[in-house]
Amino acid sequence: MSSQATEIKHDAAPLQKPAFQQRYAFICLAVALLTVPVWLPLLGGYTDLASRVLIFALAAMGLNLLLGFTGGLSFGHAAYFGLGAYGTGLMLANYTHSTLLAVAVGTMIGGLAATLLGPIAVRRRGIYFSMITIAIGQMFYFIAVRWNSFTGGEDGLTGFSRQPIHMPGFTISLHTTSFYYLVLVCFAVGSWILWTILNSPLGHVFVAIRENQKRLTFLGIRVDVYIAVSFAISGFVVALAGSLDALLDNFTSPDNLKYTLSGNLLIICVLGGMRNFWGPLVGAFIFVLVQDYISSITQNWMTVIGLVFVLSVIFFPLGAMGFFRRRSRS
Amino acid sequence: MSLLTLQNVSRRFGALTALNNISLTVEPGELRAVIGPNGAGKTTLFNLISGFFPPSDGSIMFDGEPIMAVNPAILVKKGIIRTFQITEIFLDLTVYENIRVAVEVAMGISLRPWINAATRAKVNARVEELMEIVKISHKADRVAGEMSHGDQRVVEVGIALSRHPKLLLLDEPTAGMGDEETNHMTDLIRSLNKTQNITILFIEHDMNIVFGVADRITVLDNGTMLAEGTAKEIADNPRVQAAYLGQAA
Amino acid sequence: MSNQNNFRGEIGRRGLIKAGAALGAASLLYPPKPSWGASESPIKIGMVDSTTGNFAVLGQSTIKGAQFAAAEINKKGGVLGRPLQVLVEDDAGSPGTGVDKASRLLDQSQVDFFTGTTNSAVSLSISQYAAAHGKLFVCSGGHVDKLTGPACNWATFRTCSTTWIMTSGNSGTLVKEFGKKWYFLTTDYAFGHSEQDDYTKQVTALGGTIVGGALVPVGTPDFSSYLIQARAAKPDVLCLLLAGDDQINAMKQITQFGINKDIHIAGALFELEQIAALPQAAHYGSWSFEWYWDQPNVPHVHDFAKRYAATYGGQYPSARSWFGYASIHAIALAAEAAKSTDSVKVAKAMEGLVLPPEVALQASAPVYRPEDHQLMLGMFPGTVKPAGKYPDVIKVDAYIPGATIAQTPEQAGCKMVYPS
Amino acid sequence: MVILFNAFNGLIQGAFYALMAVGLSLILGLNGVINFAHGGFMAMAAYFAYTLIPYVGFWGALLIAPILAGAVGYVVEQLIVRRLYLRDPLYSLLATFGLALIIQDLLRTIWGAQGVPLTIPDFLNQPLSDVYFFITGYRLFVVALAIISTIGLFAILRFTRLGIRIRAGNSDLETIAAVGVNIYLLRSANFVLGIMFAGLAGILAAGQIGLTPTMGDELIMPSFVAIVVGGVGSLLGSLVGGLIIGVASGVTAAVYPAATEVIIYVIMGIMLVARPRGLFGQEGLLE
Repeated sequence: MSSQATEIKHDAAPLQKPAFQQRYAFICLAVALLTVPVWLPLLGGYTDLASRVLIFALAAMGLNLLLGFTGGLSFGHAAYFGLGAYGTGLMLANYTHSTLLAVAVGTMIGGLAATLLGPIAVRRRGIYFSMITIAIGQMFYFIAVRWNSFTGGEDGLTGFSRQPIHMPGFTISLHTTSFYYLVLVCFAVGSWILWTILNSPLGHVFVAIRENQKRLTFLGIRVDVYIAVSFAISGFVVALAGSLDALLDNFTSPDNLKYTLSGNLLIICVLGGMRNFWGPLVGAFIFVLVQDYISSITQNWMTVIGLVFVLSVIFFPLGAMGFFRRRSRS
Repeated sequence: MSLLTLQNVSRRFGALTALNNISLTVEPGELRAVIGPNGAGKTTLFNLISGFFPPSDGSIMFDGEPIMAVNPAILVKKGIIRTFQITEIFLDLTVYENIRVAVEVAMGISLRPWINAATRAKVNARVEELMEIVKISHKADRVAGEMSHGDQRVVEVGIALSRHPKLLLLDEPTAGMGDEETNHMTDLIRSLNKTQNITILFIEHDMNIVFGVADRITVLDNGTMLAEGTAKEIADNPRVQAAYLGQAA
Repeated sequence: MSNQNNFRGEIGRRGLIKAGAALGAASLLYPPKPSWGASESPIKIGMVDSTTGNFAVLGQSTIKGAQFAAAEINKKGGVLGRPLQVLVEDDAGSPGTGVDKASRLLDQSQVDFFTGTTNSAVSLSISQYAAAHGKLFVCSGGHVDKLTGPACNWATFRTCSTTWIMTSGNSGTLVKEFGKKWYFLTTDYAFGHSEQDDYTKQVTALGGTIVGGALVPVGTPDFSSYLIQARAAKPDVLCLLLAGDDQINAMKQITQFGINKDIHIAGALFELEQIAALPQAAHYGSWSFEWYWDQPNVPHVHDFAKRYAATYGGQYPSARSWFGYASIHAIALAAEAAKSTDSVKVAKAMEGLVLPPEVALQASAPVYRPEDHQLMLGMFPGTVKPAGKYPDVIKVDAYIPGATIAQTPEQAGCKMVYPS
Repeated sequence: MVILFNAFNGLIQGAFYALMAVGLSLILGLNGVINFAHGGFMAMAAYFAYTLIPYVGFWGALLIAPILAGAVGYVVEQLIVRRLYLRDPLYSLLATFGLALIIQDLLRTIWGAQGVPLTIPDFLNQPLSDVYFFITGYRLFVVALAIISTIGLFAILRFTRLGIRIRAGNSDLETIAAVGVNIYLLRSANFVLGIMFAGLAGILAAGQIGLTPTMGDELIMPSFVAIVVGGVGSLLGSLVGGLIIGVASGVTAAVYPAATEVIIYVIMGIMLVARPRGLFGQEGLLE
């Protein structure tokens, strides 16, 4: 450990690895993601699945800013995912043909909701914080279920589809492959923003909040303001993911607001490793693939997913990335 | 003008009186020890001064202003910084990161979601400076939670210094340390007081340190003030000897 | 039946109580076996239906019916000389999951056609997906009117009835025999809304009035507050338009409150599966059944029921089983007729397709109407036998051929457009 | 009239939530676990009862099935939950979340997705009067049982050694560990007790609604809300909280049906902001 540690650059907080190794891994990741439509079908996968992995990874990375880096256990982030999805869907169904505008509006709606509601939740800590976030999430769920005329109720929201993006000089069709690249761009932008924040003074405070709120209070900081900021940022990122999810299926439903989705996002973070910047990407990769594969080969897919929850929580609390990191250290 | 003045301060918890009618003053530049047996009210005194909770009676003045109902965050900005009996640092972060976040908070840039090269350089310089002052630079990249108790204490002092304290409250800075660590901490306390010119109020059980370092000593017993004076005065005080030193010996 | 397709949906209750103890990891990871010989690539039908969630029982019956049909077809040499393979995916009763699974079936397994769906909302979303991706979709079990009405498309056919056909199967009788004041308890999604609209139109046309109603969210466990309001409205007919487990919960509570003693309980859809889950005291009410295994004078029906029960451990075919069964046969017949697996060609061949008696299994010969792709299946209005024991629980009063009660395609509001 | 009926009906319903909440509350209080699998255990006990009734009758099953569920609960606690006490609540939350999926799936695999009828004694299954038709003997029985178990449990907590320890553990686990109480044993016992209450509630629920593997899903959230409104760690709180949300959703169902479900979360949200410890809870617990 020590030989490695001496090489650590001070400004590379979230990933405690030598910079050259980091860069190498990052380039590999980028190349792998860029070439998905080429190699994925060869392995029996399909492009929409890759889009889904990235969407859930983005959502989980957004949530992980709050969960893994600020230490706030929100069990209600499905609300912002769903609001992003509904915002985008409703825009495309009723008001605009611009996919990008719809995504922007969806992201704003979800993000602003998190910005407004975060301050309520951050008044409490611990399990109470989780409970308030669940309550808020369930409120949106039941509003979506009951407000039939606007949201489509239990049936979900249909009647919209992603529209080609017209740029001066060219048009992006947003069929399966080009949509994947749209998702990839959003994912890249989202993770770049998160990375920048985590390496900024603000991000340093987030991590410090996770570690010791009392210390920060006695450094003269109002901790709840910072948690609310983390909550809001995380809400925007999750809403962006939700917005893309609506476009992926050209559909959204109250399921996207339900606490079960919040649970799935949390387990994605835990699976991949909450303390690691790329952990949620790994977690989403594992979770989405397992869910996709298992539910097709056995009727008892719920047991398998349930076991994934239980076993990973008991045996791999640090997640896949945490596991590898620990091993490489020892 | 005195830096800190307590007048007739009491603090009660329900039926229990933790502090009763305490008056004391601390002059700028002073290095003051607070001693007393367990349950004497030392930590309660620190909690009152640092704004953890308000006094039940009496007044507390800092720098000429009353600070009885002021919350800790504001007091920190006024220059009252404390450490805790149980070390309060960021265990999963490196020493460097521990102090960096404190520096960024102190510089008032902690709400910035990005940082430019110039600011980063300024932050770095200040962190390096603080690590030099507390003599922990050689362990900058160690994860705090994996270090010895003494080193963690030192980190905590480094964090506290980031805010340019006028009054530094140290709650049992050497508790649980070995000899070498204790010496290091003692030297640090002395040098902070003498070279950095920081007024220090510290709670301590180790009489060698108390008598070797402190300019003046305040003795608490059972919530009341038993005595106050220089090391020699306290050592010679028969009431202190009876109530406290006698016991200890 | 050949066993290659029965790896899913085979949950016979009795069988599994026995098998319960032996259930280990093996059953969790039962891999799909390759079907047929290696020489011919199979024609793949992607089936999206519920094996978990609120509609699991109905979905499983549909899947069994479909797999039963596939086995029959394969035994006789398949379709176009190729084996037929039914690939099942669980939609868990959720439209979002349904679309996910449809895209999985298409992208990964390259299915040729789609079938399935029990929840109307899933039907609508799969229909939209199938049309967008140029694949035929034979909806087996989602009843919502607009699927073959305003939301119809060239790719979508439907085997089960529309809510209009179902409701008009018994609305006249109900108004005549039990009264003109109606109260609805309606499940709050596409299917329920559609049923309620249809009944409202029909009952009002017959001079009845709607004295009230409540929309009930899916998954409501407790109906007491709804029942208090229903009874306060003093209707002649309390019309239950619920689905899945909700219907069972409501009927149990209606029995406990004794409401069925002074108000007549009726509704359109009531399933064999639901009756089996109800205690004897809750065996009541008038309903519009869509198919029944006991049709004494109709050829092939008893034979089918017997073979089915033998295959599935004594479980009798329900209307849902028949939906799955007929849907697969219809696809096979249309593909044979079209001599192709191209969805557009098969869809053309399916327009006007008449189900032969051994598939129709009812007294008339239902046809997939070309104008809106709706199968003109008949209705079996009847009542639940108060003392009936499974599977003999329904008293069928009449058989009404679908063509006589269905809305005209113009009324249904479908404008069929094929891709150019 | 309808509103009055609904309010009254809400009280009955609320007592039912309270009965479910009791077990949930015990586990939340001492084990510090938000037990998402509670609904699963409810359904599990109800299936046990369904299987047992032909042999031991309704009353026998009402007694035995919760004990069997408790036994399963013990195994679960030993294998899974106890490993997580020292960790962040996130982990026990996710573990029970996964457990809920597993239980539901196993129930469906063993007993089938198709609902089964759980028969209750005929004499209970009657309305007491024609006007107040919604008050059946069975529902009164449930209300009575909710009150008796709340009081009974209250008595256990107040007067027995186990109870006193559980209460002490609720307020300060470290202290009672320091005086030599085996807190692991205590927590196991408490968890099993909580699951047994879940079982009892599950059987009673199945007498009234259909018994399906997903039965507990929709029931669990309201009782969860009841606990928060009433105050974590307070049995009286759970009872009152149950009654409040029961009446609130009952009255809302009559006045503005679309908000029937939302209302309880609104109440919970307001309560958490205005008075986070709930009506009868202790300040700062679990925070």
